[in-house]
Amino acid sequence: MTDPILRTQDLTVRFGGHVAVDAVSCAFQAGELTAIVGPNGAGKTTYFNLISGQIPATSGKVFLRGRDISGQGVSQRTKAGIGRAFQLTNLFPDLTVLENVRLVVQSHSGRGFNMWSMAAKHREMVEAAEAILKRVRLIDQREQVVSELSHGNQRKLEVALLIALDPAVYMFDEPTAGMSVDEAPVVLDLIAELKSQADRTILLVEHKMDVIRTLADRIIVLHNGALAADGPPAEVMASDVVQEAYMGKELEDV
Amino acid sequence: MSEPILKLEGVYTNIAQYHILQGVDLEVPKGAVTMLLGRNGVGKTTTLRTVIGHWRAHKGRVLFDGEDITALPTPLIARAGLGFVPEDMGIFSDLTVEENMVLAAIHGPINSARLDWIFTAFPPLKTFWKSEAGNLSGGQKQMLSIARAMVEERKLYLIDEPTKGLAPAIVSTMARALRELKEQGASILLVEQNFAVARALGDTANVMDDGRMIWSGAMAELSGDATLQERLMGLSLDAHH
Amino acid sequence: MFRSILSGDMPRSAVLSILLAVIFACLALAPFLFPGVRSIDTAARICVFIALVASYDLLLGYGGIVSFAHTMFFGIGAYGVALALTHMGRGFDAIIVGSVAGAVVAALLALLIGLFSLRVRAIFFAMITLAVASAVAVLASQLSGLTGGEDGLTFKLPRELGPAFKFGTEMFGGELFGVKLNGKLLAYYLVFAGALVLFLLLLRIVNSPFGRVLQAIRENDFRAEAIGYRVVYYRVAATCLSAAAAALAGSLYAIWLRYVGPDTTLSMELMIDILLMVVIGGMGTMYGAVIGATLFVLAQNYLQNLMGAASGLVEGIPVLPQLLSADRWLLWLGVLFILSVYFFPTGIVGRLRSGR
Amino acid sequence: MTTAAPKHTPKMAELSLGQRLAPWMPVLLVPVLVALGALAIPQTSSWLTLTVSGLAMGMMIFIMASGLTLVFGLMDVINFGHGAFVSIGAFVGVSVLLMLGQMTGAPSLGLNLIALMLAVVGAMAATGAVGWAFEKVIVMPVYGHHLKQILVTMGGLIVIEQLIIVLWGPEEIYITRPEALKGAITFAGAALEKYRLVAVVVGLIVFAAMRFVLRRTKIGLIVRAGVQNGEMVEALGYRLRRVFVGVFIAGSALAGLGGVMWGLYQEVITAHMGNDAMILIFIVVIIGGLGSVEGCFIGALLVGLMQNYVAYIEPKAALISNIALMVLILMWRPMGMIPVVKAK
Amino acid sequence: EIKIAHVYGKTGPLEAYAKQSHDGLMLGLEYATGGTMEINGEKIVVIEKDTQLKPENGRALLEEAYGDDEVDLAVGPVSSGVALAMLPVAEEYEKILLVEPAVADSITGENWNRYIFRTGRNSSQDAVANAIALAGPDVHIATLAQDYAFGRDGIAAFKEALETVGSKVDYEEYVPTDTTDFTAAAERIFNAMKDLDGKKKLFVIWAGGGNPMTKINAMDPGRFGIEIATGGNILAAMKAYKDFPGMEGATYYYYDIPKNPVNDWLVKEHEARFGTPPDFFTAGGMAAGIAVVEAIKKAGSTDTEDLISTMEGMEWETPKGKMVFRPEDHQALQSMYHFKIKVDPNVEWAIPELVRELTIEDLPIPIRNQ
Ligand SMILES: Nc1ncnc2c1ncn2[C@@H]1O[C@H](COP(=O)(O)OP(=O)(O)OP(=O)(O)O)[C@@H](O)[C@H]1O
Ligand SMILES: Nc1ncnc2c1ncn2[C@@H]1O[C@H](COP(=O)(O)OP(=O)(O)OP(=O)(O)O)[C@@H](O)[C@H]1O
Ligand SMILES: [Mg+2]
Ligand SMILES: [Mg+2]
Repeated sequence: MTDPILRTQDLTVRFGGHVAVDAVSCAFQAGELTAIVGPNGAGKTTYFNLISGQIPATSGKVFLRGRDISGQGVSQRTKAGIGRAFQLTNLFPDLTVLENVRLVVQSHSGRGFNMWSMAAKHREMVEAAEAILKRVRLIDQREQVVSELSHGNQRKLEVALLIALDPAVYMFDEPTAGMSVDEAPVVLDLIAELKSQADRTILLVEHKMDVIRTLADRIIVLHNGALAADGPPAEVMASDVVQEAYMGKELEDV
Repeated sequence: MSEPILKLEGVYTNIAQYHILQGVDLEVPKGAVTMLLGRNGVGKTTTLRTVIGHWRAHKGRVLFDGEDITALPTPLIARAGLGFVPEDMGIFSDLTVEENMVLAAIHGPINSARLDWIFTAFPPLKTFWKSEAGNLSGGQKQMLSIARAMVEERKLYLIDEPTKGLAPAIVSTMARALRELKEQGASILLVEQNFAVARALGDTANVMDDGRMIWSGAMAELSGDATLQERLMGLSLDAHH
Repeated sequence: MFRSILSGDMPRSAVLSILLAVIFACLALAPFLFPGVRSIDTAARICVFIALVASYDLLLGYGGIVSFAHTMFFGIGAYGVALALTHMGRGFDAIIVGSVAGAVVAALLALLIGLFSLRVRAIFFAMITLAVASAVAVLASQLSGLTGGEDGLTFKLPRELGPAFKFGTEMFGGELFGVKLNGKLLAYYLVFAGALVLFLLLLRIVNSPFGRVLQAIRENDFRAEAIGYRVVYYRVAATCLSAAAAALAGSLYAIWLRYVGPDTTLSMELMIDILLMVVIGGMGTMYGAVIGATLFVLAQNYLQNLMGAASGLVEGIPVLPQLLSADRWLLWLGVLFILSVYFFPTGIVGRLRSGR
Repeated sequence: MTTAAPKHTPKMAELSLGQRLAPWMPVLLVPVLVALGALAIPQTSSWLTLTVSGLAMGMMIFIMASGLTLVFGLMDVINFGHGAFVSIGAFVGVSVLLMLGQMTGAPSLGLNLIALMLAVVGAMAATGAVGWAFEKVIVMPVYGHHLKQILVTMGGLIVIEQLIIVLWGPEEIYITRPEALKGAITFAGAALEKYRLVAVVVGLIVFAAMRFVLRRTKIGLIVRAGVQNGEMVEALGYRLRRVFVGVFIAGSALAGLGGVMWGLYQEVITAHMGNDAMILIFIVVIIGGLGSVEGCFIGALLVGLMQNYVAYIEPKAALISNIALMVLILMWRPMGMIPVVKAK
Repeated sequence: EIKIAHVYGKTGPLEAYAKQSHDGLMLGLEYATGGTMEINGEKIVVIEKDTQLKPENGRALLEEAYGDDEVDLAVGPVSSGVALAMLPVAEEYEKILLVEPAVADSITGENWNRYIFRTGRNSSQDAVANAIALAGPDVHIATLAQDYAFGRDGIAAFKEALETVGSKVDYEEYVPTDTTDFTAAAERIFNAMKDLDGKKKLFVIWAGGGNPMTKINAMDPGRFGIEIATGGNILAAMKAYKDFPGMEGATYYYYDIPKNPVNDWLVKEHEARFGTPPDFFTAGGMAAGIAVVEAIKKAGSTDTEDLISTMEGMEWETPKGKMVFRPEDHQALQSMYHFKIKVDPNVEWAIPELVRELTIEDLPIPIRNQ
């Protein structure tokens, strides 16, 4: 096996007395799609927060391409290649859809401190942003102000921002929650495409088992903050932890 | 069949300059679970918000339990016996879980038997009873939002996508809880993207598109007919499941 | 050409364009259109305040940062020029040294305050700036040896900018369209040109990629960080820029008044005036600064006269003359505050642009 | 009922001593400061005088700030007009007292207190009523917009101040305290103005009453929740508008009470007296932590003590003592000492 | 037509003073012209300008008055800060500015120019008069003042004046201008004074609200044998003096003290028109009004140079008796009044009873503009 692109080592965070992420050590290989599952409150989002730097870890380390990035802030980690979409939609509400994506493209191009040129003159950024909006099927709403979008469309924009960022490691936190049955596949196809065509590393939190079955190379299970299982999908899905703590009884038996 | 608990007659709702709802008709029978389905952005949430009074219908009528509530202020609509679980969960994140629940119990102290029932369905609420609600995980917030609506008996529950972000185990307990609510005699209007849940819970179904109701009928009819699903919602639900 | 002078940020409303053009023309030709000491004084103040308010809009309207220290930076610029002219003598070198030093000091102070407090919540920054600003105002009145204390400093400008300096006597006979060609006129145009350049510069900055980032940060700083913008740096940079611009506006004010004092440049009252100008004009639009400053300065200067006339009309009716008496102009200014926020929730510019 | 979910057992660790003590730290600050004062001030009688009168001054500040804790702390309305309510309270209260010259002039504590009570009732009724109008006309459209609140309430402040001048004239009004409240009580070489004792009693009553109301009723919760998501509060069935109006009126009435107390302390009242005290009042509310009556109370005591000690030790430093106190506390706890509401 | 501008802080914190000053000015003009409001057949027009107490406005308005309105001379303002900003404008436009009632010494001191005259008293006059009233053998004096230029200058002048009568200040206390709680200051003063022998006086110079005297008095300074002393004030403020029966000091004006026809007229007219006796600043305003009329009458024109030469050394009658513009610095020399407080329950305010009139000859006022 090659060196992992991302690795966490004994990553732990405590909120007061509550150990939300408990000494999680895990490595992620380049080009791999890892699904992270676990009951609500297992610490999945918090684990993401620790990796991308939103929350400082109580102890433990994060390595990106072998370099310790534990001391870095969110924007530095983002620049280094860790990209993140949020579980609860988190956009620039009073800007247009296009401007939302364009800002990400601009960040990617490193022109943030340019104070002299006119932003509107950089056609290439606008075009790049529009291309991405086409891919997530939001191009028709490009001039709409984000706060006026329906919930499902805001979720799509959330995904679009991450794609525009084009990081080495993509972290999706329930990207399809609230998306309708005909829209969810669009996003899932995009993720599949990222994985196969661009060879990106992807971390995906999902509660929909069918999605995981079709997309994931590997599943890790978090339970009460700790790493409870790690392995190929079929094997992990069949394990007791997952069946008991996570799946519960099938719906049809209700 | 008895008088429906909720009835929308040709409701038109505008948001700013946009015409969102364009003549929605909807009947929610008493003591049943009624599904409201449709793709993203067709106006499901807007319909619920119009019922509770967050948006105002500028044409048409909303009848609740035989009374015209179209022009009533939201608090009075709610007090008439509606429980509301909004799409964005509407958690008061600065307040603790307990405070959220206390506020939801408008008629006085929380009934402890009912609270125990809620705790068995959503155990994390008990664990984090004194924690700030803003710090809950996404799924826990969703649980709190549903629990808030259930803390006291209501005649009708308006629930907007309750299962998003919930782990499968919790989805089943929640579905069971909703069913128990129904058995207690309450009516439920449920917006749901998870078709498995819709099929398991729904008695009748209504499908929206582009601000209009395009199909209404028994859930069984819809779930049994793949071509109908294809036509109404652009995709066969079964294929996806 | 025109477009790029305005940095591609067009007024986007016919009425607004006309208003702006009228204001520009009136200010550019003020000495010829409105001869008279008072009206030129008003015009010069409008110019200074346009620049000052625009610099505040960069911070507040674009950066979403509430600062109560803007008058402090304004004052630093003013005192810079005043001190330089008092100590270096009445030369242009003193003016330049004073304003550059003022701008640099202001930017450095902003850097210090920013690095210290912009990492934390917005209200923290607001309170810290309030605290620092009031401390500086107290300091200015305490260090009376240097600053003249409460009484402020009165100083002399280079002769070329005073009424005693006459020019163009051979060519125009010392007069143009009935306006005396003297140093006072030059001083006005110095202020006008300075304010215009400052305004255009600020307009450029807010329309640059940097300006867009500021807007994003204002909307959602958390997410801005997560798409790779180092929020603190941008905020600090905006604070410094706006401080320097405010200081330069302060220099212009000092040049015009030939006087500085704590009430004139450092007071909380002035801070509130600035806030009001930004909001009435329309936050985050830059052109709002032009409209807001113009209206406000006019109201401040002429409301009293207007009311004097009004109270004459209602003489004999009980209470009304008392309410309309010119001494109660502040009452009506207060009412105007309230009404303008009511009727122009997005500012005048916002209102004109949305066409409603 | 049978809706059992899977087991839920998040991992809990022991809390350290520091973590458990943290909530009590602010309460400890007051005795700590008093002790520091004793170390820094060698003359015991001076220290005693300064401490007791500092605490009493803190109470007076608390009375004025208590209304703002409700309006700014809980309702999140940055109300610059608060100072105007203090002024109205002072003018109405003083007018009542001047009318009751017989009662205040008599050297009877009972009569004096009754007069004071009447003045307070009058002032609170007046400021409550003005507060009601203020909320309806000025504040209502700007909930949630801090900047607009600052401007609009600033406008309201100016209007009220000017109206006071129209009604009462531009001159300062001088008033002397009721006969029995003049002078000082001396003990152990220390002197304490009698009037400050009244302030202590009133302050404690206000404190207890506010705590009681906010703990025993849902009003505090409704307001805090309503600020965050008013729609949802209404969807739960609460008439949010009424609660907001009610709380605003209460806040204004408390400001009126503060005005009477402050006016009688100063013995001279002007239309802008309330506004002159505003920075101090804001500091107290912010260091206390938004929305917290307890924090506001402790903050006010700290400010009162700090002012006195610093003014005694080095008068020049008194200028910045409050500001320094604020900066220190915000550096220690950026949200204030006992934050109830999260500030943005 | 003779145009006079009254540039003063008509609105703003000192509104009450401003009104008195203006009423006085108008009464003065009326009195001196015998009710005609004309001098040598020319009508007097008074243009009012409101500085809102802002120095920059003071400047602009004075420029407007001289430049656009072409007034012959200007009177005002209320506040010293505004006055100081206005002084250079008079020089620029070469027209007279008659300062009334701003008190700062530097107006007729270091910042003076030859176009500036002042009818109001200056800080030194206050200080010297108070020093004479307070000093005595075996008297120890402490001072309390605001910690900024006005307070410190006042105390400095007071100390200087005390030296001329052979006394000195034992302890000085300065507090921030916006102080409301005087416990700490009082404790410091008490500690400094309590072990001294003889009579002990605490002299207070205070401008604006805050009212330290009653607050310190409430702390019972009598325990240490300390008495409080201060100068005069407007009638409203004199209410607070009721707590200090027997207190001595020196004042600038109280309507019942000066006995002369001008004052009699003023008191009578003021009572008749406004229902109240004239106040502190009314007298000053009137003195200025009379000075203007007298000067123009004597000069026979409104030419600035003629006026200056007429006014230098001019003597005229005011509600306070004779005043003289000293030629060196154009400060009007005038009487001050040593008073002692009497409390009469039937009078709203405490009454300063005359102990001794301190005439021009009694008051050595230093010249500071050289
Ligand atoms: N900032 C915080 N302060 C206190 N507790 C927190 C904080 N953030 C998360 N937690 C707690 O940590 C636990 C893990 O939360 P997390 O959001 O990581 O769960 P999750 O696995 O993403 O769950 P879900 O599937 O519901 O989104 C939860 O119990 C939550 O209450
Ligand atoms: N505040 C608003 N301002 C303007 N338009 C809005 C606003 N809210 C919603 N809309 C528009 O109204 C339409 C219907 O939105 P609604 O939220 O009701 O859809 P929905 O059926 O609930 O979709 P989803 O499944 O994505 O939640 C959408 O086109 C949306 O863009
Ligand atoms: Mg999560
Ligand atoms: Mg929806």
